Amino acid sequence: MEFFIAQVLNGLSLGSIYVLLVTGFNLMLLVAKIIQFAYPQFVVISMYATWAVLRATNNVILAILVTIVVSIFLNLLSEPIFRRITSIKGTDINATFVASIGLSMVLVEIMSHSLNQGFPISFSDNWVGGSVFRYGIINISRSSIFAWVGGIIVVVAFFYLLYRTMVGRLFRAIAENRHVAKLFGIPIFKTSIMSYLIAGLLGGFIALLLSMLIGTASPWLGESVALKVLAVSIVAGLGNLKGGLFVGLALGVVESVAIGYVAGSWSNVIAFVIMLIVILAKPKGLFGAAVE
Amino acid sequence: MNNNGTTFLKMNNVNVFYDSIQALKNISLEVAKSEFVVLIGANGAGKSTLLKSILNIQAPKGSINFKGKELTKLHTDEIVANGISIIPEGHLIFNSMSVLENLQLGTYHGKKKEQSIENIFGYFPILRERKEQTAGTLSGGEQQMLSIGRGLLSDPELILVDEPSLGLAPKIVNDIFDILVKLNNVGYTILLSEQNAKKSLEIADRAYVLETGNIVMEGQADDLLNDEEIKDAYLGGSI
Amino acid sequence: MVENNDILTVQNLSRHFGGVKALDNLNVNIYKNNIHGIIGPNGAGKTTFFNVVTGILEPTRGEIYFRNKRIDNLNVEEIAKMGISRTFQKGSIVEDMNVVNNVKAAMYLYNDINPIKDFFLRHFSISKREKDMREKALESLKFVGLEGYSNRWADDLMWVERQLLQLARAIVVNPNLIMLDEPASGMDSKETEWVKDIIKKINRRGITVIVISHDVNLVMDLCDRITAINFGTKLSEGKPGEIKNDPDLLEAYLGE
Amino acid sequence: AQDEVAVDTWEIHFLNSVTGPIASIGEYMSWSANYAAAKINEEGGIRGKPVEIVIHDTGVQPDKGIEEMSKIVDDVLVVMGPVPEAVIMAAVPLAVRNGLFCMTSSTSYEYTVEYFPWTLSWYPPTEEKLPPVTELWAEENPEMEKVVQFVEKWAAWPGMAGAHTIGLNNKNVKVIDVEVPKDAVEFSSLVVKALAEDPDGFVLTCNPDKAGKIIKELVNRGWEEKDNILVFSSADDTALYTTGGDALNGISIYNYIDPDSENERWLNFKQEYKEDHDGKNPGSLATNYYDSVYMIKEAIEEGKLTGDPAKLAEERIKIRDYCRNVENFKGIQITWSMNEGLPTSKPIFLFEIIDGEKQLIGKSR
Amino acid sequence: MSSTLMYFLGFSMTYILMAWSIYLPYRVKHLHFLAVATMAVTSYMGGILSVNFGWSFLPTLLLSIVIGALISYLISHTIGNAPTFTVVIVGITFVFIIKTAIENTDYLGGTIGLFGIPVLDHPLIILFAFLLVIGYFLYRIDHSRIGRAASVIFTDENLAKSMGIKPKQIGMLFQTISGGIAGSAGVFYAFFVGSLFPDFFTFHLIGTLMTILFIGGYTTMWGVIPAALILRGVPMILPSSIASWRLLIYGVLLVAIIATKPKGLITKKMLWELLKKRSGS
Ligand SMILES: Nc1ncnc2c1ncn2[C@@H]1O[C@H](COP(=O)(O)OP(=O)(O)OP(=O)(O)O)[C@@H](O)[C@H]1O
Ligand SMILES: Nc1ncnc2c1ncn2[C@@H]1O[C@H](COP(=O)(O)OP(=O)(O)OP(=O)(O)O)[C@@H](O)[C@H]1O
Ligand SMILES: [Mg+2]
Ligand SMILES: [Mg+2]
Repeated sequence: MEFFIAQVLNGLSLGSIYVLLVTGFNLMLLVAKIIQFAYPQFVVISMYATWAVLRATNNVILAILVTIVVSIFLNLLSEPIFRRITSIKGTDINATFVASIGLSMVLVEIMSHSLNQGFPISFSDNWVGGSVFRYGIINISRSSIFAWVGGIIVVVAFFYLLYRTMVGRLFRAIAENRHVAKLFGIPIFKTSIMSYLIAGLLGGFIALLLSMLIGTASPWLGESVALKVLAVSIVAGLGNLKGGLFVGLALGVVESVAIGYVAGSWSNVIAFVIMLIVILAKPKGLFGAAVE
Repeated sequence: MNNNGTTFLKMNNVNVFYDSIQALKNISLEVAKSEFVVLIGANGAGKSTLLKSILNIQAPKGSINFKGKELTKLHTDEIVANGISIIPEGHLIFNSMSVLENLQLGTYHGKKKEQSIENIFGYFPILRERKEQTAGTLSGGEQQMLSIGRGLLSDPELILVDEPSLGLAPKIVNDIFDILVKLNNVGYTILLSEQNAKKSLEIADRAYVLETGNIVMEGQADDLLNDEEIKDAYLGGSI
Repeated sequence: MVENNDILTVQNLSRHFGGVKALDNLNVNIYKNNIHGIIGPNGAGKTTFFNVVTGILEPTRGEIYFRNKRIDNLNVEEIAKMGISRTFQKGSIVEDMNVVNNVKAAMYLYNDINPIKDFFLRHFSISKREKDMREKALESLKFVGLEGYSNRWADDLMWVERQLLQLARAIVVNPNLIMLDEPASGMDSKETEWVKDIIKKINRRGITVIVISHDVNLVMDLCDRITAINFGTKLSEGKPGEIKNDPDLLEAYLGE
Repeated sequence: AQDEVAVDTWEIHFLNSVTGPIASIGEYMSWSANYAAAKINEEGGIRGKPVEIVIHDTGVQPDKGIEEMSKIVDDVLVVMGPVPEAVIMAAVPLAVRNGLFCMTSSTSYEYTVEYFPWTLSWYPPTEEKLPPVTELWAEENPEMEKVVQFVEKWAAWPGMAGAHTIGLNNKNVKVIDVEVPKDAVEFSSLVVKALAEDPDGFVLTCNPDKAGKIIKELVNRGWEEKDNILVFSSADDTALYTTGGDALNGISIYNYIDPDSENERWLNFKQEYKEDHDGKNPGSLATNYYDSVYMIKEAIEEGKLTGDPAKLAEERIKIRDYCRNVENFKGIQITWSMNEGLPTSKPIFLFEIIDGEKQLIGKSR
Repeated sequence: MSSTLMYFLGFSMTYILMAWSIYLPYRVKHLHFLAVATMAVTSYMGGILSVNFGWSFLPTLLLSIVIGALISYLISHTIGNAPTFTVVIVGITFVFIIKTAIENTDYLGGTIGLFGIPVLDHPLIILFAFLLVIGYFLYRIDHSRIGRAASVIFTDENLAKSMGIKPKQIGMLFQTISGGIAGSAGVFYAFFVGSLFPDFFTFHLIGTLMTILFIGGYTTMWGVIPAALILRGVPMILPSSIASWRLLIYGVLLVAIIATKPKGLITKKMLWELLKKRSGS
């Protein structure tokens, strides 16, 4: 029993990594209607920024600021590319998927060549934080609590932003149909920039949380989770923020518990088979797709 | 022409191209404040293109002046912010958003906000009932009503209306024309493009006739209504 | 089981979307070889009626008979196979194809055989059958007045041309029943006349036509019988002359 | 004359993995080769001509390996690499078919034996060489009865894990394997699984940065007997030290590099390596390609090779035969000999990490 | 022929074959990554049959086509008309299952890989001939009523159904054929490369095939040909000094092409206009 509880708690920590990333991924779907496969890479590069600043100055405030600025900068840099792709008539959303695969490759290469000579980075113990509760093999770390709270706040905040505010409506409007948005007199360029800016803000926030939760980063970190992030989004329902929260956590728990009872490499198989069954039963996702 | 001296909208020698196809040729047109002007012409004559060029959606060559501002240099959103709104052809709305959200988006440039959404519901009660429905599942006519309602919400001084009767039941068409007249009476300037020449000539002050991208005739609506040529070409057999 | 002279019989048909009753206990009989008009205000349920009859939507309740066979439990493909073809209000055509192939695509069931067998057998009859289909397609394009367009890419077509293409597609399969959703919307009076002529010609081939239109003149001129619906139920039904004077209809539809 | 050098520079092609998951290892192997070339050039080159290392990147993709090999297989004298195992398996047969000798040195015997004599091995067979190390470790920690081994199923690692187990079993230590998924980013569930077995120690046979993180997680969860943690050789990489940090202090690790070698070449090498790598020590495979370049140099000089394309086939054989039976080769650390592609004597060293530096505790043969 | 050229052509043709197996189901909006799992299965099967049982190439190929088609056919019962991303998840799941199964099976070489498969003597000729056959087959499908039906399904499923087209039937047919092609591609890969590695048949390959399909253009079967040639060719002509930046260049290229031509280098309309002009003049 203790073992099971410990694994569930571990799973929730792992799941909060997925939740955070899938929220960012879904945000891109909602505000720009793109499959942003490279989003996790943006987050990882931002983690490198956190690390670099912490190492150079040990100034927490500065680290937070720089992380967010870097993340925003990266997202803004990608805006013209995706704007171009999505504004051409008759393009498929899958084209953005492929473009972001390309982008992801570029970013991984830049990281593996230029950042810390391709070696992983590691955050200091006082940044990562130790455990706040321990009982036998059950352990809850400070960073997990941050991540859970952060994850929920992020999901709620973005839900509110997107569905209850004018800015959110503008984002979704442009994502759905640029042409009509233009007829409505919505400032396409400004709004689009703003949506990437907000996605960048979120990315910076996620980077900070992940740097505490994982404690390290490497050029491959983004790639190793990107596929699962995509899967979580699909199974929850593409663009469904609430769904992402539940399915992300659930995936973490399933994986952790599965690892507890079967050999490691099969845990992926188990997680994916469960997701497969869910998606076959509910082809539009467990919580319904928010994006067509 | 109830021109009170200041130019409101003035198009001068406007040409519009779709790649190599010239859709508008040397169009010069004027609309005075509070005027109700209608564009008539066959399919493909260039009516929609003309309206789009005013909003700089299809880039025009030439000059378009609105209240002293040169529109050709502005982006669409700036033009809308300056007080022109379009109710586009073919009920273009956001299909995946709710009716209410579509209307709320319409208020983006407007000042009166919620209060005028209530007005819209007053014009089109069915929209109130469908408030939470996804706009894409509305019937064709409901979508058109939504589109009109949304266009009014940006508090425009000049409303460009592109074939509002498309796909609407006669009763609704009448209603909509009534609404347009009402709006005109309270001071909105209206430039309407319409297939239904007779009806629109009846309610408009002035009219331009477009043929393959050229203005071939212009005049007071009443005069055109009685013009033999127009009768033949546009008023045809239809009542 | 209904035995009569109707080509289509609809009994107590309802279709609800959540709280919205798009169709509510609708009863309609369509006679063979008629041109039957459906009119009604926006949102009355006309398109929904088409969608339910053709199987795109399942009815919430009610029965539909086509040539005395019950079809409300069949799926779209089976219904299409029985000889019902239709057009869509939103001008659906395949944009990544040329015009003549759009029409050929509609002939999917033409000379229907199993697709795998079809594939292999085609090698021996390629040219003949393909030529055959092409001829039919061209013929129906000509029928609707698109003869010069066969070689155009479909995404270059204007609205009216798209509407006509839909018509060509609907008739090429020699259906028993054609259902037209606003075939003349967005057309000027000349073009509307043209569409009217086409519909009459179709009817003369012995094909029953159901047409939705807001154009009262078109409906009155064209139709043998008209059903007016509102809020998903029948408001009135009858010959154009009769229906013209129905006060309920005038109120609800024409606002007079 | 007959054996005049026919080239302006000796190009030595190196199929390396400088992008992808083992890019950091690839980096220091490239560094070593380039370092050796620079040294040779300082000393006057090979037969009077400078040498240049040409790196081909294959990532870890077999098809990329074949493609890169196909580019050079018709023209070059000898090739260094490819690495790692998957690429070796894919690309070496192509070289063999074309009579080209490959110095695929990063890996163990199992992957090269298939292609003898067209390749050589830098270490004796795994099952011969690794069990003694783990035996040594078990002797150092006699209280251990049961250990958990973290194994990542990739390339040669499962095989090495098997060899570790043999050694430990010989000393009556029970081994329970816990598999580490390749794409794992968070290790708490694995560590909980391992701890639930109530073990006395751990062996880590996985990617270095994962090893570091697992150790950290173990320490966070209160594991205190550090010398009961053993890290395998390939993980002796900067990545381990980066992610493991202070948590590594006290753990055991084994390696092929003799830290006490007083060889001047080695001391220079180590110093320059550190300068270029933020003060980190060279990893466990760093020396192999330094030695490769020098071995090629010797082969060319001994055989008076010319690099003349007309004599390509014959000179390729000469290099091959020289290298696989080289005698008393002066490596960067020790002098050793090859017998039919296998080294005759090369020790393995067992260390304890203290303040981020390795301290020798034993040596096995 | 130089080895460089031979491997360039051989890889390009193998990738064209693989990309076609992704292309066909995409005609009805199915990103059928199950094909990648199928390739893994048949390439390993081919490897085992030839290494351990001495099968020769041809029977192995035929069997693989059948097995590949069978796998896809069976699974197509559930995903023959599923939405795009459902098909994606199914594919990815099977990729994980197959990869994990191979890695845990010592008989198949585990994580080390399977090697020593006898390579073909004249791979280019055989591959080319096979490509011609498959190409003709796909061309026929595209120009038959099934191809037209697929275009209708791609546009609007309801429209298709109301023409009597059964999207599920077409979906199943395409997935099955895709499985057959993938089956053959697996065997060609095995007999061309001579060694197999479980990691090869994973997301990396999916990404490559998607890239080929979208760079080339997914509206026509011809797109993948220049795309495969470009993607295999660019690294060939890059000097080794920038070899380690290959993936970066590759990524930039990919982004640039998609951003300028999101429908790919070759579209159906483009080909058609080209043909029209030629026959017109
Ligand atoms: N997107 C486009 N690309 C190319 N040509 C176009 C495009 N839109 C319109 N045209 C051309 O411009 C001309 C004018 O079109 P426009 O839509 O303005 O006509 P209209 O008078 O509004 O017709 P309708 O009554 O059908 O709405 C047409 O002949 C058409 O061929
Ligand atoms: N999928 C759906 N979900 C919810 N409501 C729907 C859906 N489809 C149709 N409706 C509603 O059902 C009613 C009937 O719609 P329908 O499209 O049949 O009207 P119609 O008679 O064709 O109108 P029009 O003449 O404007 O096209 C409308 O009020 C519409 O909002
Ligand atoms: Mg128009
Ligand atoms: Mg309708």
